[in-house]
Amino acid sequence: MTKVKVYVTLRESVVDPQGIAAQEALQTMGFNEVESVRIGKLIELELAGTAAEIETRVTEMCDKLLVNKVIEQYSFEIGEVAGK
Amino acid sequence: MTKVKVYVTLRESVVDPQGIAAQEALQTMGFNEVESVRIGKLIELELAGTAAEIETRVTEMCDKLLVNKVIEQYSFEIGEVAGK
Amino acid sequence: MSAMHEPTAQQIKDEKLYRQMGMTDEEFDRAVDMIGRLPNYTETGLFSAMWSEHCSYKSSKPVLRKFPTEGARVLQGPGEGAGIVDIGDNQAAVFKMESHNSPSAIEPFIGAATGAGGIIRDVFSMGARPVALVNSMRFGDLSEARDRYLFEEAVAGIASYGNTIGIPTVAGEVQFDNCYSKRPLVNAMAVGLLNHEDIQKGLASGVGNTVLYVGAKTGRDGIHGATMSSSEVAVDKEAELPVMQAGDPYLEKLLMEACLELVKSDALIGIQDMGAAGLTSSSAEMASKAGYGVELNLDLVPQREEGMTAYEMMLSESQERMLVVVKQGREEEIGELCKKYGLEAVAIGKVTDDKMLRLIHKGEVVAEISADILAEDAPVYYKKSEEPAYFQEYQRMENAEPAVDDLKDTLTALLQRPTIASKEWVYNQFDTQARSNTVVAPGSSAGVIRVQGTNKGLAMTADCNSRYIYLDPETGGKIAVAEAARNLICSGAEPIAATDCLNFGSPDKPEVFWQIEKSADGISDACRTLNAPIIGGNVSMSNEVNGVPVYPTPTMGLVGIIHDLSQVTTTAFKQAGDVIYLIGEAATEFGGSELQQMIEGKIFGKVPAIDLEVEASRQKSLLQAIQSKLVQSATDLSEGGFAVALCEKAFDAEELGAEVTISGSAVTALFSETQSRFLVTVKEELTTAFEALVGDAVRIGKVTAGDRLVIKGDEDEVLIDGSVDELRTAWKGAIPCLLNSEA
Amino acid sequence: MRFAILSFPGSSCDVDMLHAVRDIVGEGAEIISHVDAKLENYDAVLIPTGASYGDYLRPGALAQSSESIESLKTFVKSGKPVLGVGNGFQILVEAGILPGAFLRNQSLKFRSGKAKLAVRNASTYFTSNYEEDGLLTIPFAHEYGNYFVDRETARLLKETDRIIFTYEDGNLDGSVERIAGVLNEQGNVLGMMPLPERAVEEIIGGTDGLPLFQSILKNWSEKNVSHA
Ligand SMILES: Nc1ncnc2c1ncn2[C@@H]1O[C@H](COP(=O)(O)OP(=O)(O)O)[C@@H](O)[C@H]1O
Ligand SMILES: [Mg+2]
Repeated sequence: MTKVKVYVTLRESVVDPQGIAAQEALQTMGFNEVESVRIGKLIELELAGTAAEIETRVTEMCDKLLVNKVIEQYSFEIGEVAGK
Repeated sequence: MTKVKVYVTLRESVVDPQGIAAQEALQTMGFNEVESVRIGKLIELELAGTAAEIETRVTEMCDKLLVNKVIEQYSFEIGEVAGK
Repeated sequence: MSAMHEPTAQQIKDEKLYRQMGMTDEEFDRAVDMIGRLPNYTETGLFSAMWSEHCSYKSSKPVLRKFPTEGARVLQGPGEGAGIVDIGDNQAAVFKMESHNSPSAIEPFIGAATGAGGIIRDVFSMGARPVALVNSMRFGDLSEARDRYLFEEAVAGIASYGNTIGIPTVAGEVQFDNCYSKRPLVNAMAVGLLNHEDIQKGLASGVGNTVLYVGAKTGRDGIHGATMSSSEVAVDKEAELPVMQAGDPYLEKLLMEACLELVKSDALIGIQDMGAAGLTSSSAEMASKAGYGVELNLDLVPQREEGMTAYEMMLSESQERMLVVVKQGREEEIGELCKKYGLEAVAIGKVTDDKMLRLIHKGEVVAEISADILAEDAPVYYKKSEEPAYFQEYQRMENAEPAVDDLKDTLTALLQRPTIASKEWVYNQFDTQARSNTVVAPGSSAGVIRVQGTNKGLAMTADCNSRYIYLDPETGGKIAVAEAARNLICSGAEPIAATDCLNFGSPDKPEVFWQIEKSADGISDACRTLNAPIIGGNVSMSNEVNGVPVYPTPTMGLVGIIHDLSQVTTTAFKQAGDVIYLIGEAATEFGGSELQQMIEGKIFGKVPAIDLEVEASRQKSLLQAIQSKLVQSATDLSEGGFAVALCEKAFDAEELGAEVTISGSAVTALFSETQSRFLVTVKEELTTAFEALVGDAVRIGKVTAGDRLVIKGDEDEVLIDGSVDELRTAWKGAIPCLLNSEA
Repeated sequence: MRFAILSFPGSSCDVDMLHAVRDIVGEGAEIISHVDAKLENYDAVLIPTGASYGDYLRPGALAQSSESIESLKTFVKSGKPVLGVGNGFQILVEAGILPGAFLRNQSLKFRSGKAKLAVRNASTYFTSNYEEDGLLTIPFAHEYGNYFVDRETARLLKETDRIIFTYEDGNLDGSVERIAGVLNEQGNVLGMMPLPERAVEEIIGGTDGLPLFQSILKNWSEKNVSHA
């Protein structure tokens, strides 16, 4: 099994209500040094396949289901590939 | 401004109904190689401070607000530290 | 921990290891006595769970016996997942209330959500479709960040579960007092509907029949939840944070639909939710109730984690699981049914005739105990009860009015008290209309849903003023029931049954036990007089912070029937020119009132008196008037008294105010919390008929067009003259404003 | 007219839709499961609200794993009417049948209540029984009702009159251009967050949702009478 980490973040042009709220809360708590907070997703997959296969398949999964490209963008990191 | 990426994931023994539902959906779509999906958060912060300050402060933010330690755990990565 | 490392039976006895599981020495000896040998580790676990307060009601049983549980409509009283009352046309209402206080103190979102999930399962495991949710919550007064957090998250948790599973929340209550600081109460109630022939019981009968496991996999979740919920939670020890599992309302939705189809099948023998003490309580209770035994092969239990021991599996409190007994040979068909909902039904055991709960793990019998001993033979404690010194002291005090400066400022301040303020912030987070049967959503006296396919409705409410109960538990207990019944009456409903959730401190404290007993007396009296038998409920003990109990809070959930939906009545004024009536005269009664707490910073003295006969007769005549369609709007007077109730009637209307004249001392007339009182509006042309029916109604003024609320005194002097809009803004803004405050 | 109410696991409010169309509007309607959904046998498809697949990942997203989405796309191409409300709207958006995406409400909370809506285009298949610029009161209940489209798309929607409903009592959830409902380019798919099926009876949520169903019926009848 290989572990893949998919990082999903909101596109820059999209306002992040949750991030704004978190930033305000942090400021109220005295963390005034925080200039911005944006909240995205970290999707951890475990799957089988060669590195090349995984690369193609995870891209497909992101495009088809895991990521909504109208508002989100993504990148991913493939962990050490374990044998099939 | 320094960018910090906080990775928040569910503690290992915590079930992730979201991840399970996503995995089932992936399988139905033909991604049978996916063994497990777990969905966490990626929180991107921008803040000022020295590397050491940032380390302490972000830990504090996580403990106090950003992370719910009853179900979540976290780690973070500090980007290149820009001057104050 | 693997089975091999488990302590031996001898070690458990010698080292008193059962104590860690919450068993006392006497209880352990009793268990040994009853089975005639030392129990092993797994077996000790079974005892500790089944004999916990949560499962056995060992301390509360003597009190619960006082409750009236029978009535012409009662089809199922306490003892099953939920009680059942007949509503005519071969249909029945099924409901129950349950607490999730301890988990909510630790992780309010999850605690509240899984609380809602649990009570919903209780209802559908009876074969009923849950049609509405009600909740009752208590928090500190919101001046502390932790309490604001608990409040916000608990509300969000209930919302998330109910909204996702698609059951509307139609009523509830939230009150705030610092006795609940860091120790919130979160009680959830679910109401369901079924046809008589679909009533299910949790029975495991018929030798050879198959025990199926349906739903989420078992993990090491909440082990000892049943014992934990009966003991004080340490909220500060962050390092030892327990692991909690989020609820999965989606899975429960699938489980619910599958079960509701299952109950139509003649292959089904019995069904029970795996709630507190999970597999242990469901299997032992199903066997014991049916007079059979159950044998489970734990290797077959769907497991989420590796290497789970028998002990861990039996005590796991993983959510969203059901135990189902089906006729032998019909497993496949039931499996297919479940599969349609994306669920697996796994055969994990069978019904036997030896009345034993037998567990097999890795080919060995790891536990074998009589199901009856586990389910029925827990000790019953007659706890020591002692009247606290404060009680007589308060009883001796004279009733007096708190010193009030400006009447209008006082009214405004009262409207901003979080307990009185609009709860819109709360219920706007709930889907109150899901499935299109909600006739009256939160915001009026009671929630009302229609019974689809008929012209009937069900009204529901939850109520408890714990300040009264603290000062005088017996009177307070009566008031809790009476207030709930008033809320139903004001909606046009006839009360048919009640459920309760008895939230108290530790029963080992004689004063707490006295509160439990006395309030149960009051509740019983009132339920008898007001025709609301108690068909189920829940006990939550040891709600304490640092050894200090919260106010005794026996929340009452009442359900009423509306025979004709055109009789539904709400709080709001309907039309200018309508005549306003006050039913019941004010006396100087401020003990435990909101005004007293606000002005004096504490509560003391005698609580408002209540005469149940007067209460019953007023309720009866008002209901008659409502059913005869003589009434335009109705509200009962509760926290804050007359002035607050009058305001609420204007707040919920559009551009209507009032002009009324009251008599007697202004402070008493405006703010006293004297019981058994109502405010009603009637069309001018119906006033004669109304007065003929409701003898003690006094005409006090009229609904007016526009924005003024004018209250005059005896001598025609203006006591309060305010803008409805301004008062409404204060009332609506109070909770959001408190939540945004810092510190 | 025969309506299919396309139900996914978790679509709890399929019964609201059924009740509205079958019992109140009085037309043929059936709840059909997304598995083996034979949409072509129906005259219109209604996608109800609820929390399909638990609203997990993103509301409406996991429904994309269902084969019925392909049949739905075929149905849309055929030009027959499709209405998605609440979660149904989210499903249409995730499927790319309607433009945009949904973000969490600005309040970050689930919100329910009654929305004041304006009818921005009363000459569509779904709104011809309303008055242009008429005001409606329609219940809503959602946590992800914050509709997002990029500027370009927003401009296009405006220019082509495809913004059908807007929120009139404050921008409820932060939606771009106060959008509460949009139409597809072809004019046969409407998505809206407020829930017209909960406003078809005086005793429940008022009757401002009724004309929407009657519009569909009228437009369908006109077409099918002339063909007959
Ligand atoms: N937690 C809640 N959930 C749902 N509805 C609530 C909640 N709290 C209060 N409400 C609603 O707000 C209204 C006012 O509540 P409350 O002040 O307790 O009324 P009353 O004094 O008539 O008992 C009621 O309609 C009640 O159902
Ligand atoms: Mg109340």
